[in-house]
Amino acid sequence: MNIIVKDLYFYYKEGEDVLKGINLEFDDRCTAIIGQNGAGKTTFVKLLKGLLKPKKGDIFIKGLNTKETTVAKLASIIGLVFQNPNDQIFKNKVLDEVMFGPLNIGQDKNLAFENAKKALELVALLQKADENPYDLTLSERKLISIASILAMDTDIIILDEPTIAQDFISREKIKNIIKKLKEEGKLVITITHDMDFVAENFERTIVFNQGQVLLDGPTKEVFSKEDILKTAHLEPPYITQLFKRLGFSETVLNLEEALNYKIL
Amino acid sequence: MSKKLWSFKFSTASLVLIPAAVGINYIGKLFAGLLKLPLWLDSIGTMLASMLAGPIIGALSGAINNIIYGLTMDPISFVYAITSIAIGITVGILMYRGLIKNIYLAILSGIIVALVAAIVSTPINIAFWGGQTGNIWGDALFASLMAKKFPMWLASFLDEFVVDLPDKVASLVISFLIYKGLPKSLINLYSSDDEIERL
Amino acid sequence: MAKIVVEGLKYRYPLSQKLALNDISFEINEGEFIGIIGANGAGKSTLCQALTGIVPLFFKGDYGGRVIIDDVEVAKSNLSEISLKIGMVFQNPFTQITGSKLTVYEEVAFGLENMGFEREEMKRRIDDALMLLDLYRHKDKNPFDLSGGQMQRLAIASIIAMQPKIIVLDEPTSQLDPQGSNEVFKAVSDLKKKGITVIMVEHKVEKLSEYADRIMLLHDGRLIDFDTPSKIFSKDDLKDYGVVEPVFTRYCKKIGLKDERGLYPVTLDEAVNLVVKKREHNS
Amino acid sequence: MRMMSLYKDKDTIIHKIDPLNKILYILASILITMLISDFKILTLTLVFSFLLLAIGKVIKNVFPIISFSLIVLVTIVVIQGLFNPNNKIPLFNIGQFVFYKEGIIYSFLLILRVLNILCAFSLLILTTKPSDLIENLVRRGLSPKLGYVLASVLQIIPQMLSTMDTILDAQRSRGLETEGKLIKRLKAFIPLIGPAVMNSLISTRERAMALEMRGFNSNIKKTFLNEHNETSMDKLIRYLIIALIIFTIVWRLVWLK
Repeated sequence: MNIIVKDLYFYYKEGEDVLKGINLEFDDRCTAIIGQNGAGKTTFVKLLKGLLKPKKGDIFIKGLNTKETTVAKLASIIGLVFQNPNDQIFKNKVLDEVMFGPLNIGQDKNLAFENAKKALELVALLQKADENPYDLTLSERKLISIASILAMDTDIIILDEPTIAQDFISREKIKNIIKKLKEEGKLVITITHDMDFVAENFERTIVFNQGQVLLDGPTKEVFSKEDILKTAHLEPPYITQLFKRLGFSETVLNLEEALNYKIL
Repeated sequence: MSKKLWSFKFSTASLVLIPAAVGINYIGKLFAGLLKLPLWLDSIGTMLASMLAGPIIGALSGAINNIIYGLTMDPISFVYAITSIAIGITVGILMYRGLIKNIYLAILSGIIVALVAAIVSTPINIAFWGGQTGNIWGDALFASLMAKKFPMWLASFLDEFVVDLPDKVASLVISFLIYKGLPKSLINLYSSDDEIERL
Repeated sequence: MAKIVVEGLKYRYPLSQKLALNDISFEINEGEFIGIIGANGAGKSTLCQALTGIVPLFFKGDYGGRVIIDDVEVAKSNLSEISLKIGMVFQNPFTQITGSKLTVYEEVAFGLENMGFEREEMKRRIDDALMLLDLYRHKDKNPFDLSGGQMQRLAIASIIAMQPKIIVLDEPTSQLDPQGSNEVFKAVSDLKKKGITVIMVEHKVEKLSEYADRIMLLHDGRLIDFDTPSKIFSKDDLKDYGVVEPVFTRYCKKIGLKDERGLYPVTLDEAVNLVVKKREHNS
Repeated sequence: MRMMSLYKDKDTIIHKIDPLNKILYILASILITMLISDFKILTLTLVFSFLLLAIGKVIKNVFPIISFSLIVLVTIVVIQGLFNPNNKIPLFNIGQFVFYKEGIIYSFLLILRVLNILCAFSLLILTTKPSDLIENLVRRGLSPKLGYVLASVLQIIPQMLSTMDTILDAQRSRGLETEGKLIKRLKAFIPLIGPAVMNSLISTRERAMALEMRGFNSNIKKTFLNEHNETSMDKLIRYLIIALIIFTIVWRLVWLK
């Protein structure tokens, strides 16, 4: 098991629990975490990353209890891409920015350079390696922040809202990155509001609601529970909605699946 | 750079730079505290504002910085607005004379800024605190110089200068490094006298 | 009459080598809802800025052609005056809050104070704007205490209070969650009902197709096409421009389902209706 | 923290006084303490300030403000008592250190001055809403643009502070260490301050555009949403303070001769 979460409780202010008794295990399946703002998703991944420590319960990352492990140690096992790239980018060259993490966790210069190049290639920004990140668009900076975590070559990668403010091309890029990471046997966890993105890319979906796990299971199963989703103010993907409207009882997740049905 | 050094015509971009500069000063101070650094690093925003938009905006950033501190924490900051203004003006002039070009010149400029800051602060220190600065190391030096019968103004100046020197040099070097890393489009935003070319 | 006429618009940002806008011409009629789509870097934001005069009055650079609103050429006017004719809303709700006002009500007043409106007129306009954007019950809150969607609606209200006939929105929902985006879309459609011309850059094409009368497709600073959503999304070379059609259109394209005009459906309702019609026809 | 301010919201007569009068009171206070070195007068003015603070129900809020200067004030007594150049008459000694009368008197004068000024400032800061103060000054001719800058700083700084934690988290996630040897901690400063600077500079660009779209650069005379009426009481107070300032200056000039 990659991650084991046992009876996890967390609050910022005593008496106002943000997470209330979470029990989860993560294997190798690509997992999406969805839920309204304030449901506790970001707090949860910060706990996985060791940036916050459980008030009650335990989290084991590859067998290490986050309570007893430093953030620096965890940094080489689990990577987290923050939502806003402007909160982390500070170097004036893209390549240096991507090499920052790898060098911090003890990769030597050559290895860090190779990993950074590989990561930039994966986000298709290698040709901009020498540019100033802040001369690029926000969308490109977002890809750089993803690359800067990929270069650290961690076994677990968490993405917080990767598709926000992204156009079609960048979305496709992120889709390919997730696929590639999956092939390499890495665990990818993503927080997102983008239901179509979830339906296209993730095997497992966890729905958070008011600090608890409302639904957890194969993505298809989760999106078939329309009524429960509604209580969390979530709408199923567009294509799912279309097939519901057309009278199909099965949950159709994405375009690929849709083509297996005859609608006329 | 062909910009007029003392232009009083403020662009909106330069004006909104001021709150950002004050905020950067504040955050610099907090991060320095968080990292337990023996420096204040609370004038980086003012210095950057001077580098980007000239001595007047730099001076205004410095003045408003202290006014805000005065209003929200320690009223004595009001009087030291003069020091902050001097820092803003000095960095602005050094920058636009092209004197902050590399790291060595940045260090040298930091020494000049520390010198100016100490000269401006000394009379205030004498009027309010009998010459002290409130910094333990500086005041220890002040006490020992006073014990050796140094004139008060000289002891007070040295008290301020030894405290300012490392801080201002570090601040200016950091500001310079950040400035050098800024994208050109951002730097260009604050130089307001571009003309519109017809295509 | 609030008609926009753009003729041969060209623009290059300072220090840039490349034209951000390259020979763009079009007209927009009063009361239309226009969507703008295109890949990142296609020139969408720059076009918005050119319509509102930010280009070339705020960003200087090289400029050619004309943007005319109500017979006034924006490049020869000034931004304060333009703001009474055409308003602009940006991506990030945070940066549009002035930061100098303590309540939602006062925040909306900011622009009106600057333009020297009388107190009574000001209050009337603020009340109207807050009602229209469904923010009246939050009027005494601190702007920074609002949710993202509410904050973005406050930004729109602050612009609407200036009573421009045209409002330009540059990706106003890109940083919001689905609930916030829905709020903003609803608000914007209310503006259109009030007769305000709406011009909106948006990546969420499913939503955009529901509301837009016409959609403008930009690529590399050029205007590729400007037509109804059905016509734009029925094009078969959209991928070349880095944009994608609504998922309903994509599906119908795959199975070859089009209407009698040879166009594909672009919204959920259109798709459902078309299928129902075809089913009836087949049986 | 929504907004930086020491303002205490209470309903007292002091809170209602025109902010300009409170500023004039500070000026008078500085002038008196700088021009006059008389213990009795300085004590009297200090007591008067405390009285006003008491009426404004903010007296206990003054002490945190004074505590900022407390250590310096204590060391002043020590250093001046020991080393003041005018020291002649020994007063007492602690171990081998001899404290002199002249230095001690001088240090008490300094302390009285500082306390006077701090209390006068506190009267303004504790009983005036910063936004009211700024709007008042703009009505009286302060540039509305500078008024905007001042007002916005108070709210924008707390906004910027909220990004600090995220930056810290983001960089620690990439293995940045913030503890250890001085050189290591010094090196960690740039990855932390860098994004904060970029974030705020980038938002200035959009904020400037947004302001311009709301008539920020208009040449039309600005109007105000909130009404403002100066009472005759406010006028009376103002004339009294101005009279006091003039009297002090004249008295000092005469007394010098």
